[in-house]
Amino acid sequence: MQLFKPLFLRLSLLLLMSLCSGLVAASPLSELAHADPADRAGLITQWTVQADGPRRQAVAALEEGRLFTSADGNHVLLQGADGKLSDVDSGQPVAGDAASLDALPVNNSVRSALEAFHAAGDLADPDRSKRLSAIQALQDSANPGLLPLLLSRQQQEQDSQVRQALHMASARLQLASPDAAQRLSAIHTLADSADPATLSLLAPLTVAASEPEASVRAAASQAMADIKASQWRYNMLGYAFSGISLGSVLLLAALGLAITYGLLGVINMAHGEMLMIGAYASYVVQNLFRSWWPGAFDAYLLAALPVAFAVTFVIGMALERLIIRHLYGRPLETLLATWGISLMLIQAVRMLFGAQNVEVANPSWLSGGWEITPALTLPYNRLAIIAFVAGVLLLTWLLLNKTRLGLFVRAVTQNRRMADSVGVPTGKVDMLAFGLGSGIAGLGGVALSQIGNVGPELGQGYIVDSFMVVVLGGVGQLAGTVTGAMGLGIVNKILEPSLGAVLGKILILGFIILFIQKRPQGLFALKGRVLD
Amino acid sequence: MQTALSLRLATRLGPQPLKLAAAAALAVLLAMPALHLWTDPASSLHVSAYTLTLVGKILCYAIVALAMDLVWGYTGLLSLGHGLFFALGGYGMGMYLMRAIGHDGNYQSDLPDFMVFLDWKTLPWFWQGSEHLAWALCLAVGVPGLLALVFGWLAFRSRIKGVYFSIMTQALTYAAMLLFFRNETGFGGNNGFTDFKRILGYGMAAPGTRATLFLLTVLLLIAALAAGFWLVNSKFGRILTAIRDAESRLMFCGYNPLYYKLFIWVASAMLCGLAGALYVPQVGIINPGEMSPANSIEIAIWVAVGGRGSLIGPVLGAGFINAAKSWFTVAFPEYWLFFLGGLFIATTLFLPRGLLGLLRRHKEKA
Amino acid sequence: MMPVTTSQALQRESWDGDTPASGRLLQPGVDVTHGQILYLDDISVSFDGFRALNRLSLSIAVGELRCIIGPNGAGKTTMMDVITGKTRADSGSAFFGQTINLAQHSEAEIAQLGIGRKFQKPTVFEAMTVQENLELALAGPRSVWASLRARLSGQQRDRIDELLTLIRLGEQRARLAGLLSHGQKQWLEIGMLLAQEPQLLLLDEPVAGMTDAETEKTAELLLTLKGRHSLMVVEHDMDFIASIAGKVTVLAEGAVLAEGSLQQVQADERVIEVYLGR
Amino acid sequence: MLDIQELDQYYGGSHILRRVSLQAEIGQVTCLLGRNGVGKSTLLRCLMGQLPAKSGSIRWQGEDISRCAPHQRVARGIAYVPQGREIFGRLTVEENLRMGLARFGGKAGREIPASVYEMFPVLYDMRQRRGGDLSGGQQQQLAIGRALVSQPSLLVLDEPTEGIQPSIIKQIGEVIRNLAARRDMAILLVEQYYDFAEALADRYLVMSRGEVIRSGQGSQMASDGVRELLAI
Amino acid sequence: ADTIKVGVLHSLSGTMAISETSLKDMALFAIDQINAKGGVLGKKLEPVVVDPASNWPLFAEKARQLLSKDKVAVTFGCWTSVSRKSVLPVYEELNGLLFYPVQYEGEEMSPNVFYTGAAPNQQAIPAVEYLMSKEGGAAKRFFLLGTDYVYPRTTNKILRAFLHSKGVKDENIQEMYTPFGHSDYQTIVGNIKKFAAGGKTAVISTINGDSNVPFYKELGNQGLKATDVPVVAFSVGEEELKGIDTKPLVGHLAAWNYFMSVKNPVNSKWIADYRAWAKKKGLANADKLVTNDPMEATYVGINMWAEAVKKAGTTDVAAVTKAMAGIKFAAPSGFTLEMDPKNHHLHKPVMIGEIQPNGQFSVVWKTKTPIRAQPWSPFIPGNDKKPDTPVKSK
Ligand SMILES: Nc1ncnc2c1ncn2[C@@H]1O[C@H](COP(=O)(O)OP(=O)(O)OP(=O)(O)O)[C@@H](O)[C@H]1O
Ligand SMILES: Nc1ncnc2c1ncn2[C@@H]1O[C@H](COP(=O)(O)OP(=O)(O)OP(=O)(O)O)[C@@H](O)[C@H]1O
Ligand SMILES: NC(N)=O
Ligand SMILES: [Mg+2]
Ligand SMILES: [Mg+2]
Repeated sequence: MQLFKPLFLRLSLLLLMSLCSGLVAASPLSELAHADPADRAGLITQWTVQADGPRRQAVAALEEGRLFTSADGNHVLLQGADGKLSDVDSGQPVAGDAASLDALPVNNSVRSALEAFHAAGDLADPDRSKRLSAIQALQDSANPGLLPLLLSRQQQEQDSQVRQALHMASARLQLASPDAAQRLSAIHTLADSADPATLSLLAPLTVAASEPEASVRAAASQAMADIKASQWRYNMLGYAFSGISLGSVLLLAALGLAITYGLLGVINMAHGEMLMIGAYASYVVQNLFRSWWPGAFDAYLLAALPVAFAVTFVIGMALERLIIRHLYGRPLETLLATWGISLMLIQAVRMLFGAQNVEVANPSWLSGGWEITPALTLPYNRLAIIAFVAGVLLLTWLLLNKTRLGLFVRAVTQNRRMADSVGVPTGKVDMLAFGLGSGIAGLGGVALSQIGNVGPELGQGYIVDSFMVVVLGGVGQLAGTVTGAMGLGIVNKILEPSLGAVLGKILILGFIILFIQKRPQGLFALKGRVLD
Repeated sequence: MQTALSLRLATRLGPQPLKLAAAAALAVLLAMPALHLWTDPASSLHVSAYTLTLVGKILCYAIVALAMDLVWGYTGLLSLGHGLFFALGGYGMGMYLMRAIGHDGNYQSDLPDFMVFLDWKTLPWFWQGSEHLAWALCLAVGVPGLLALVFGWLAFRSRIKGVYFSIMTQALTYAAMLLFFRNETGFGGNNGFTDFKRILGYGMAAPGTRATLFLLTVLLLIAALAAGFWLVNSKFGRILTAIRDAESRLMFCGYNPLYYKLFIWVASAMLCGLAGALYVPQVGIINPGEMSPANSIEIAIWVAVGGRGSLIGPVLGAGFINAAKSWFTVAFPEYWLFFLGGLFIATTLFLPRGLLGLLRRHKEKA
Repeated sequence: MMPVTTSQALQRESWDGDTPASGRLLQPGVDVTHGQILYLDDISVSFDGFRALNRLSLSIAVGELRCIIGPNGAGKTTMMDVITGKTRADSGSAFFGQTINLAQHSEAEIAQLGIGRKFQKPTVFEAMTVQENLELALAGPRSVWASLRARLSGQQRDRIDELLTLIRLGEQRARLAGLLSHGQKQWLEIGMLLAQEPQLLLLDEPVAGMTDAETEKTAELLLTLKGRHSLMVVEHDMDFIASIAGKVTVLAEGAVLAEGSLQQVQADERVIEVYLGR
Repeated sequence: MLDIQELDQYYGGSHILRRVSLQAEIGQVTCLLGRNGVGKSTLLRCLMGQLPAKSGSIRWQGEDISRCAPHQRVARGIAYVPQGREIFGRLTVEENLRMGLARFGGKAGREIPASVYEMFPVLYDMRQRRGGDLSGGQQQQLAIGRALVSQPSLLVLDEPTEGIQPSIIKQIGEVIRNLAARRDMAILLVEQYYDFAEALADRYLVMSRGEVIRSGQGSQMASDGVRELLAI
Repeated sequence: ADTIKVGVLHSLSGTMAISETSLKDMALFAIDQINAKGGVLGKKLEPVVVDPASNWPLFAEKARQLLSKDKVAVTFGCWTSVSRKSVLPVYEELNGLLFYPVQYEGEEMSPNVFYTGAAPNQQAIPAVEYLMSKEGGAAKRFFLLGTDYVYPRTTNKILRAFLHSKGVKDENIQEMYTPFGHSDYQTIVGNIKKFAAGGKTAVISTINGDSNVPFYKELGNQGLKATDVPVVAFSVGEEELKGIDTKPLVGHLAAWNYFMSVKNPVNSKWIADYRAWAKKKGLANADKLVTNDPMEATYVGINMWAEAVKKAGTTDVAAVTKAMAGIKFAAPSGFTLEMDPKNHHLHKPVMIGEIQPNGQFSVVWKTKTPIRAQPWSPFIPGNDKKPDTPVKSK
């Protein structure tokens, strides 16, 4: 199919040219304006290699949305810099308001043609990264007319990486060369490609119907095998990454619970809502930045962290003071009361912010990803979450094991009355500990706002998983929580491609049920008499 | 221990005056189907189909709450997965009802509609025989029972208890929900089963069918209560409470808690299954949403609000909460979650022994 | 699930009735042809590398009342845990009679076989009344089915009354066990143990927290049991030991340090050194 | 000194303490005796604030502490060894001891005085083990150690010899005697073990059914017939 | 009674609240508007709002309550097909009247329901035709990704048959389903990338509800651009886009019968009136509220019903049903829509829009005139025998 494409393009170009030659005086602008919507992209592609001033202006007018269909639908109007409208053919000013007219649509095909159009100009740009992305864009547009341009740039290019990229891009075009030797050398070049799309370019060269030369066919098959092998390695890397990434999301959701449930013994069904409030805190901070410091917008997330922590910390303390305090020693009752709290928090948020999800934008430094190969991109937001989790984890660990508060918290959980009787202000400790667990959940919420939905029900989606993680790891065991989360994440991602998301998850739950058989108290269980 | 003590204190307070009220409630329930069938719709005594199905539904919930209380209130096993057994029972009945639609579905096929849109040509093996109500009822009771047996055996054998048990049951129902959400599983996916036409040849919407189903539900509730009373007042019941309060001590008395837990657990699951089987024809739909962890938590809440460790309590709780829910969602659609949430908090804070405790305290004072 | 060795007729036999040396001693199923009811052979138990029992060997004769003393942490409670199945030995074997390997039985089965235990920390069913505690402990079939049909017989009722008088909790019979004082719980647990009518009684510090007068009572009680039951008593109260003692075993660091009459061990330098003090 | 006046306490309907009055002087060992279930532990729990007293007053060094929370009483120098040990099972031995330092801030709150380990060497050997894994007697030693590290001026002990081997009981007896001899600490000891109590008591009180029925000088216990009072 | 009761049956809590809450608001707005003009038959409309809480059995219960207790003359409600299927028996049994405002899979035609959303031939099929056209990028491979329930399954079944008829082979079609609320699309987006390596690919998304947000975020972050692999969605409107940063998504598509961005006087006035009303009611963010296709369908439905009642002179279901046939209404989409005289479905224009950085869609293609609905898709075998008029199921 790919082989036909250039042919098809060439034919349509021919057709277009003959059409154009008919309309002797047609300016590029009116040519573009009157082109059939389906052909507009082709026209721009054709112009890519022969861009001149008027054509550039015409393209710019389309791109900037300054071309409108007139109200009667028969004319195309251009909006000048002064906002006035004029007919593209006659140049006559026309009365009317652009706001009520439909602009000529810039659809995907036009947009990619535009990209290539600009890229051709950028090939000589002094900025190396711009040159690289230009090559990428041109390679995607697969315009055979570009070959001479690419080859000549290859001669002039100083940077070896850019030269290599040009080499690859021209090799793709050379696959269609009538010269078998050239095809062969192109295949050898492409064998090193990390882009899986190369496979579909090579595929026609392996069958006799489209490739007469046997040696070329053999080379193409070999190249495909090479590419597949390298793809496999990237796949594995991808699985590992997404496993760890899912693991850290789970961990983030479970960490606060490891404190409120693992240590305080409060089955906190409102834990998810703390995540949710944390996420809404980032939403609010984001909006404040939008309206007050738009210049510093990218920093909003950093500001959201302390805010989310503070808000959930305070809410957590208040809940402890008002409700949970009265339920210590009645763990199962805490489940009911916190479930009630959770319902109320959800509804409160729904009434404050609406039932619909709210938009939380990734700051630009978290948008996009680190492209390892065209097939494998590690999104920045997920990378950031992994790092963030590590940080929060370290803090939590220090707090619990290296501070007196941590010691007191653990003592109070085990024997409240006695802790009081050795001099621990249990009320304060409970409050701080619950606030802390909630605060950590709030921090988690900030991170979750970067990868998923922010809506009143955000927390509900994490509650089962969080409990599973804490239980699998062993209640009260931070190391267990980490292992549990990472284990679940990675196993999940290994199973998902073959079984699908749902069956994989079911299998894991079944596996956990069986696993707990062997270690009823979790991965990192306490042993010994302590349990009686 | 604190809870165990107060629980026990709760159960020891005499339920005598409550019995009168219970008997009155029973009489009303038994009269309802008659009032539905034989009074003039315009008369103030008439019980509408709406009321009848609503109350019927709540009664099914009450049975579930009772089943839950046997394992939680008495045995100390907080199951966060009881909704699963209920739903499985419902699916068993639902299979029959789907088959009973016959050719009257959208596609006028032998197969249920959802199989048609999945392009299935034959009935999967586990649907065999579901055209017989008796077999469907066996499934409705047997499948939850079997699942409970296997899961319970695994869990109790390795002495999983307390929160571990709760979380595992939650995971179980969650896994089942995910499984049933898949269309390939063969139970209609997210849609579940609905649009039933008839049961044993009687139209689903016929007043007689409604009244009969309702009556059966009331009878099942009475039977369950009676069996429950007998169980918890036997030595078996005392062993259950001993398991709740000091399981390891019981072992050194020579009792193997495994079989006791398994017995009550399976019995409870089967009772739920039966309740589910009666629920589906009355509400007219069953889908995996019934298996969501939130539903199962709610069951626990009915029990807690009503008063755990007594038999009337859960029935009361299920009735009260669901009635309140039905009313609040109409009267204050936007605020009902606040009311509901506040109710849970208030009961746990101020009524540790549930509504029943409140009634009893009232009696004591009087 | 059926009790392994119980015979109803024999069980009904009251422990302080007038048929001496019958019943439990000759209970079918436990082979005591060599006169020993319990053998511990070369038992070791360690926790995270710490050896709580170190190649411990010990045996108890039928009808014997054996006192075990030894420093805190010597492994006395751990030994009882091994016998009752609560802790599994790393190596070595524990036999009940000649033939029953205790390692192959669960806690419940071991209790049904006829080994009863009183814990160091009194453990009773706190949410049940004193009387109900005794009822549950009362000897009888332990199956689910039996429990569904069980009715208290007149004989059993009498037995409970008897026990209540014995443990002086008659007035408290309808109180919840959780409301008893520490010492009262000790007594209740002893009562439950008796109700269970085991062949071998393991008592872990039965008089801790009792007044001297009560200690004497307990001693008397144990002496009446001796001969018809086999007993193993762990205590730190030397006066109490003196009032009941036949043979005394001293455990230290998980192994037998000395064995003999009370006078013998009290005179043993090593025992004085690690346990009695000077 | 400690001055308890006319304390009343109920569990539900039952009257457990009936107008109990008790004094404990600094530098003295005050022994409280009585049969099982007469309310000794209940009295101590009221003193610690674990159970709020229904009526009556508790004054410590002249200050009324009846309304204070337990940790506030600890802050005023009261330490408690409860019946049944109540150590923190999942904390290590060392952490348990550090819990005893809860009333101190800063460095003093972190460092465990070496003297405890001298008194109970086994605690040093097991300092990294979890408290719950210790044997009964070891736990009892830990509970006493935990109370002592808080350097109390009123030490309240509920049957501290329960489950402890004879040699260590002797040792504990000596410790108590020495502490009393320092003359900066009041010691309130509940004991069933008559000989032990008699050997230590400067003053004694006997309780029965929630009431103090006899009290006097420790040296006169035998002549006052206390042993008979405790008999059944 | 001096009012006419009108039921509003949309989830205000639970997972579907995200989408349905705005439909409730729209229904109340439309009712207020009609009342402001004097109501119908000289009576005011009185809305009865209930919350079935995204719980399908509760939908059935609430429907029964609306019909038998509140005795509403008509109900506007439901979003998901499963909720509609659960209330359908109730409406048929009690002979009520339901207006259903959301695009759906067809395969249904009840005399008690008016369908004001699109049938597959008014949305899905034209969208795929566009993708296959040169203008739409000439896609050769199709990745059908949906939420696992009847609407996506049936729609994809129809699309597969349609693609077959266009000569697309099965190896060039991949179908995949995720559960409601699924939120981890790492693996799936990775799969799409791999699939797309095999030739020009388009993704056809029937993901419903809030799964869309994580899906699109992952799409953006993994760098899958619309120019490479366009995604066309059938259940993503302006409301759903509010939760997403749309900059990386520019160019991905949606097919609907209305977009908020269409320029015509009816639409501008509608949006302005709605916002003014919302402001008066104190709704959050009133001046930034968006409109979308199901809201338009709700609005059209209510107005058509009011017209029909006037025409019939009664709210009686049979009479109103008869009067509905052929009723016309100048809709915000810029077209005058007509209720088909026979099949209870609207004639609707089809529009395809591309996502813009501001969260709106720009229309890149649309039909010249409204299209008649084919609830019984010809791509499902056996449907040619279906009657073109609604029949009550037995
Ligand atoms: N689970 C465990 N983990 C670690 N150490 C343990 C565990 N169980 C027991 N130990 C140790 O094993 C030793 C023996 O304990 P055991 O309770 O058997 O002593 P004991 O002889 O009963 O002492 P006491 O007279 O004080 O009751 C003690 O040192 C104890 O700390
Ligand atoms: N939580 C409680 N609720 C009700 N009654 C209780 C409670 N705790 C103890 N009692 C009762 O109070 C009385 C006094 O108990 P307390 O524990 O003070 O006795 P004691 O003198 O310390 O006895 P011992 O020597 O056995 O420790 C006992 O009769 C006991 O049954
Ligand atoms: N009809 C739908 N979107 O379910
Ligand atoms: Mg011991
Ligand atoms: Mg005491």
